[in-house]
Amino acid sequence: MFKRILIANRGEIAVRIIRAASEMDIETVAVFSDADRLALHTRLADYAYHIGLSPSQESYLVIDRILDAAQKSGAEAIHPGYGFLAENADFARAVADAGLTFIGPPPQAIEDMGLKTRAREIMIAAGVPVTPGTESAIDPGPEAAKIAEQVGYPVLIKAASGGGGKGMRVVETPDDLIKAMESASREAASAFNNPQIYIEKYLEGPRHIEVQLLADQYGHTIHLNERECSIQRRHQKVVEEAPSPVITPDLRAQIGAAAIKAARACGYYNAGTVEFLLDRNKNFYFIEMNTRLQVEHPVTEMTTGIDLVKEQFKIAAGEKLTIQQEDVTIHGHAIECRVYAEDPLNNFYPSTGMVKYLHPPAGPGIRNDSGIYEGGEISIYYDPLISKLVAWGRDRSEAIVRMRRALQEYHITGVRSNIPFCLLVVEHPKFIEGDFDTHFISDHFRIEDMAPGPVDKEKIAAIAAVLAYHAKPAASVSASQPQNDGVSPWLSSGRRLGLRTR
Amino acid sequence: MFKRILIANRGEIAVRIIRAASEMDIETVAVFSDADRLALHTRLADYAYHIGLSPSQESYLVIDRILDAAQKSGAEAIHPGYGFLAENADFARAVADAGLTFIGPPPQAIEDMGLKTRAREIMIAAGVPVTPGTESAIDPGPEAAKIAEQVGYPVLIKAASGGGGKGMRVVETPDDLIKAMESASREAASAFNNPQIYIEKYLEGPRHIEVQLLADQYGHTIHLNERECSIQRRHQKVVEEAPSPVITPDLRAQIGAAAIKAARACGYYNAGTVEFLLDRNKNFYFIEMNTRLQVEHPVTEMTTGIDLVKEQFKIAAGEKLTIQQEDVTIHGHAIECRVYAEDPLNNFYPSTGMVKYLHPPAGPGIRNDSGIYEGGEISIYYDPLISKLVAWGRDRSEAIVRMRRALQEYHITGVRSNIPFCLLVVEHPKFIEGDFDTHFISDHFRIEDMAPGPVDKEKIAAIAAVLAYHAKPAASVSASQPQNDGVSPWLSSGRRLGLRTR
Amino acid sequence: MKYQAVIDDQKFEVQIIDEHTLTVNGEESSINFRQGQKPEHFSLILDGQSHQVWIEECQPCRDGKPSIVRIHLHGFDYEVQVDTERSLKLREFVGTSSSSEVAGQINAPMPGLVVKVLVENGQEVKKGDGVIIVEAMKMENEIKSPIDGIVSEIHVQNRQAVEKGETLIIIG
Amino acid sequence: MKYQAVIDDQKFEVQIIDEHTLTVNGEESSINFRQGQKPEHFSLILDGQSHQVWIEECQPCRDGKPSIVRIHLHGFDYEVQVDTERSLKLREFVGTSSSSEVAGQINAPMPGLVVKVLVENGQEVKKGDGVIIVEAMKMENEIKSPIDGIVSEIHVQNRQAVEKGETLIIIG
Repeated sequence: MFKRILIANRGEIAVRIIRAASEMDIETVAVFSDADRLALHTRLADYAYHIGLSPSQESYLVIDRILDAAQKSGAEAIHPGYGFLAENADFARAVADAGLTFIGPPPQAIEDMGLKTRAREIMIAAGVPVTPGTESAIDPGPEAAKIAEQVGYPVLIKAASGGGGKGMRVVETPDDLIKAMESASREAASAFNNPQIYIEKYLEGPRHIEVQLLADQYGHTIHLNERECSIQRRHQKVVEEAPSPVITPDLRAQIGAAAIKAARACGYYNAGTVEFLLDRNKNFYFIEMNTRLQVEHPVTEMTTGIDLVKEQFKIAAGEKLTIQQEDVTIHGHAIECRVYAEDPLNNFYPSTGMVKYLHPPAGPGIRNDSGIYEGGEISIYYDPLISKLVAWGRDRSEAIVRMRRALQEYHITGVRSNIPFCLLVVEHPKFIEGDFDTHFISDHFRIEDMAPGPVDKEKIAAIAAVLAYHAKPAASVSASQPQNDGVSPWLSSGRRLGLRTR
Repeated sequence: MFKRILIANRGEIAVRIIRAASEMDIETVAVFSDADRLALHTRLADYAYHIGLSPSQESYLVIDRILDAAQKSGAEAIHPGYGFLAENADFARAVADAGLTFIGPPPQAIEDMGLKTRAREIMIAAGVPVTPGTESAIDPGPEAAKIAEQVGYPVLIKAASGGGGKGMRVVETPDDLIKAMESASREAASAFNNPQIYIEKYLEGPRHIEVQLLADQYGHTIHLNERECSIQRRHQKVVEEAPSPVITPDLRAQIGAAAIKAARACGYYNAGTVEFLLDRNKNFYFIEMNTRLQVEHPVTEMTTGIDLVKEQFKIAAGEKLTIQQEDVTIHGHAIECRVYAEDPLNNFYPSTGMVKYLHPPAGPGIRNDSGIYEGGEISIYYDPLISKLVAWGRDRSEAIVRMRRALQEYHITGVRSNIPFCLLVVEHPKFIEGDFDTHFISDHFRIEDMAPGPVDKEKIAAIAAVLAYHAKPAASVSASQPQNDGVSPWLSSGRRLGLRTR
Repeated sequence: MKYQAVIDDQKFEVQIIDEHTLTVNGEESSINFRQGQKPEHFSLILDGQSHQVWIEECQPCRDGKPSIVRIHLHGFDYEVQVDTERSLKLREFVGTSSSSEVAGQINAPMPGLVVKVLVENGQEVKKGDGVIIVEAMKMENEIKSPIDGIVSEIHVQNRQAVEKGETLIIIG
Repeated sequence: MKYQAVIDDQKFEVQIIDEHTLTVNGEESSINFRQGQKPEHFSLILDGQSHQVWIEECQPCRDGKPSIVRIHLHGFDYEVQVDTERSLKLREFVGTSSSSEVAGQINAPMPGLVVKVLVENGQEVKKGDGVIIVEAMKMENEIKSPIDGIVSEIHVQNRQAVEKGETLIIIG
């Protein structure tokens, strides 16, 4: 096993990896940008190396600086986390060329699965079902319009190197096609350094089901059941769970077998995820393979008991998988909410600033993987993920009430968060019934229809305001800067804010 | 089910109960003393009633004030937590007389099991094995000396109304008997309002094994496996785990059946625990029954998936147990450390003061049930428990490394804690092997032999001290009060502190 | 001491009787209000109900002007305008201070990069039309016109970095 | 700037070269030292190794006197005496300030209640003999004599409440 590894990442996932390594007596090397000098991952690692300025293009995305830190620190292997360089085949190759081990899949698999068009070809050849659409990249223009017409509207524009909803657009009518393709292409260029996009049939009311895989370097591949990730906003997952409320044991075996077939088709090893869409008739279609650890991996960990990051280390170190397919069971139910620093009342725009008060939830069944701390800054430079909040229960309904309780317990001031929005989701009758698809949020939570918070708390708010004023009549209640939200400067009278579903 | 319940307790267990209630849509009423106006339980409950001065004799132990708060708040039932009035049969009766439900066992069972001598009689009659000793209370004096001689030294003096190691003394030789009995009797009087004590044979090298029970009001009693609680200091549990490393499935079935027999013998319902000593030949002896929820209940929850507090509510509300004995399995392994505000370098004396910095551990497999917060006071008035830190793993060795990792992550300043001591325990080879008994701490951790912390960190400490001095040469490094530890005032030169086992 | 608190169209007349008692619109309540662990954190026990409250002052109180306080309570935010008897009287006399808000002023909702200005000076726009695309954390956000009007000022150009709250475009 | 840091019998000569460099007993190290989220919390990266450090000043520095700083590091505590060149010279001149510690003075290790004074004035005690029982949080704690000697002063009596650090008994 490795003695020392470098983590080419930051925030909660870097902390997650440090924890697994520490439990295996592996020393960790953090890398940090200017903005992250005091970040949790910098402080919790055994070693820490500065790799540049705050923008990730000048630090976390600079391969040479990361390899340089690895050499200096004597790390033997590099874990890329998710995001940044995690799905960059050039990085994986550069790590190997430097004589180090990449804790992830083989570079060729990253490359093949990274180009969505190439991935589709491989899956078709292997007999894994895919959605109809183009097989290669296409420019905005008359030809694209023709193909979209053939496939049938609505269509989905996706970045060839995409992931996480970036560079993705749903197009309902031919009129919007070119503008959407241009915008998607720009976003793709900015996010992935590759403006190429392609067109896929947009399924109506599908569920997003993905299968977690583990494969060692000796051809042993197992699946760790599915995750249900249909609760998405702008193609970004918000709430994930395991198992899916609609997958039967039979279907689980089928979709698990398809995922294993997909992994074998690209010579995969290490941890990976095959994403499928499930239509209303329970047909499933391959959409892509994520060749890395995923944000939502804890729901699988909490229902199987398997620590995925530890398995990644073991596989990368050349160990054989000791878990057999029949060892993988389902223990209870787990739900994850991605808690973001974003303002649900201001179009979910990222909310940056200093975390002034932080009370994370805890207690039975709760796991909160966080990368922030009181007094720390949530900056413009990186994804505004505050934490992955996970609730486990003996069954789905217990997991839901625990998540609700944890969200109610969770207090953050200084930045706005999507916690009130997550609460609305897990309290929604359709969510509780398990009756939803990927349109759940857009169907039930049209932002422009959201009403202010409950009226019955107004009296309490009024009393608190008067008492605070009374206690410090001529001075400032707190030294804090007023939060100017730009679009709506502070009104000159009181108002009720908050969220309520239609 | 109840709509609203009152919690006649404080600190982490009150928070634990609030969480379970909140998940069941039950409103909670907190009671608080002067010292607890801003305590977590006061803030997290839906209602909060002041019940008196800081000393528990003038607040948490005053039955009338608690009943008064229950009536005012409209609570239908009272959960006593552990400690305070939890095992006070008069309180349980007074609750019923006030027309409320006591969330716990029937008063008669509390009374019978509370008097250890009566408990022994009942168990002998029911055929549950007990340790040799006196059957009734005895005064310090010649008669006691005679009985101790008959039973054979060493003997154990225990409070008739005892629990938690209070009023308990091991006596090795006849010379120490009377003084020990007097001291135990005084402690018992202070702690339990009952100076009565009795004598039991002191088993050599026993393990403390206890069985968690659930029983409904209709005679359905099940056990939820055992807990191993042999790691004790001064008869106080420090580290607990489930399952025990030495209990085989056969022995588990036997001891579980004995525990169920014990519960039936006293007409028990609700959650309870039967404590046994296990000798080196794997014979087990009843020592007492705890007629309440226990501090170490989370290790059972984490390995069975059953929320014990929720089951307590259901049983108290008259529901039938829906869990059958065969539904109770063992999923992985869990270990709990009781993190106390006490100074291991100063004879484990309680360390009171304001919590200035608090970084609790989190991440995979970790549950930290805490009742404290940054800026809060740990006061002289109550038990100095900071939190129950629990680690779950797929197997015992994973649970151990997770606990180690969590303890290393856990930082508290302002008060001293036993975290370094807990670390020494879970890193001890004998603990890791599972080879220990109730003498583990006294055998391996004689305080007077403890050496200072590691020398290799001295250079780092020296550099940090110089840099802090350099940054603020003429001013105070921090505005904090120096911690005067009384016995050893600050020396006029530097010194190395810390713990190391022999 | 008498106060008036306003949230939207709800008015509360709050009179503080003593440390433990106040009336709201004439109705008496028992209170126990204490600052918590942080300057903006408070615990309020109101007629037995326990509430955690976080309070930020949005608009500091000055003589004769109301104070606006942002209250975070059970996951929701409320902005409460607090007046004393004196500030109410002064306002009646001088009139409410005019809002600094300009209806058609579009400010950056977050720090980011201007990807594309979608309108030109003098162009007519309708409420809801996209006027500018700002990228933050790799996501493009199209900002829409809050009103019908004509573009009167454009303060930024493509690829320009902007601070949160910076004025981008004014619709006249 | 030159400093001397002492822990037990270990002496470290620390010279701060610049913001990023210092020498310890002549050996160069790279440093990156930053205050964290709380006044006493620091992050120190020393030759690539990351350490979290909590620092409390036990004995504030005054001209000519050393400062004693308590360092909490990886779960252990160290008390470090820091001298500047100047304070070292001054101390050589005036001699070390005498300790305020009295070997046989027994102070209350925690707030509590005196359950029983086990000795009388003038009584001879040996090191390790129990001299007083103090109860705190319902647990009795027997306090032992730190030295061989004779009980010279008893400041408390049975059932008396005592504060932490309060002098209970003096063994002469």
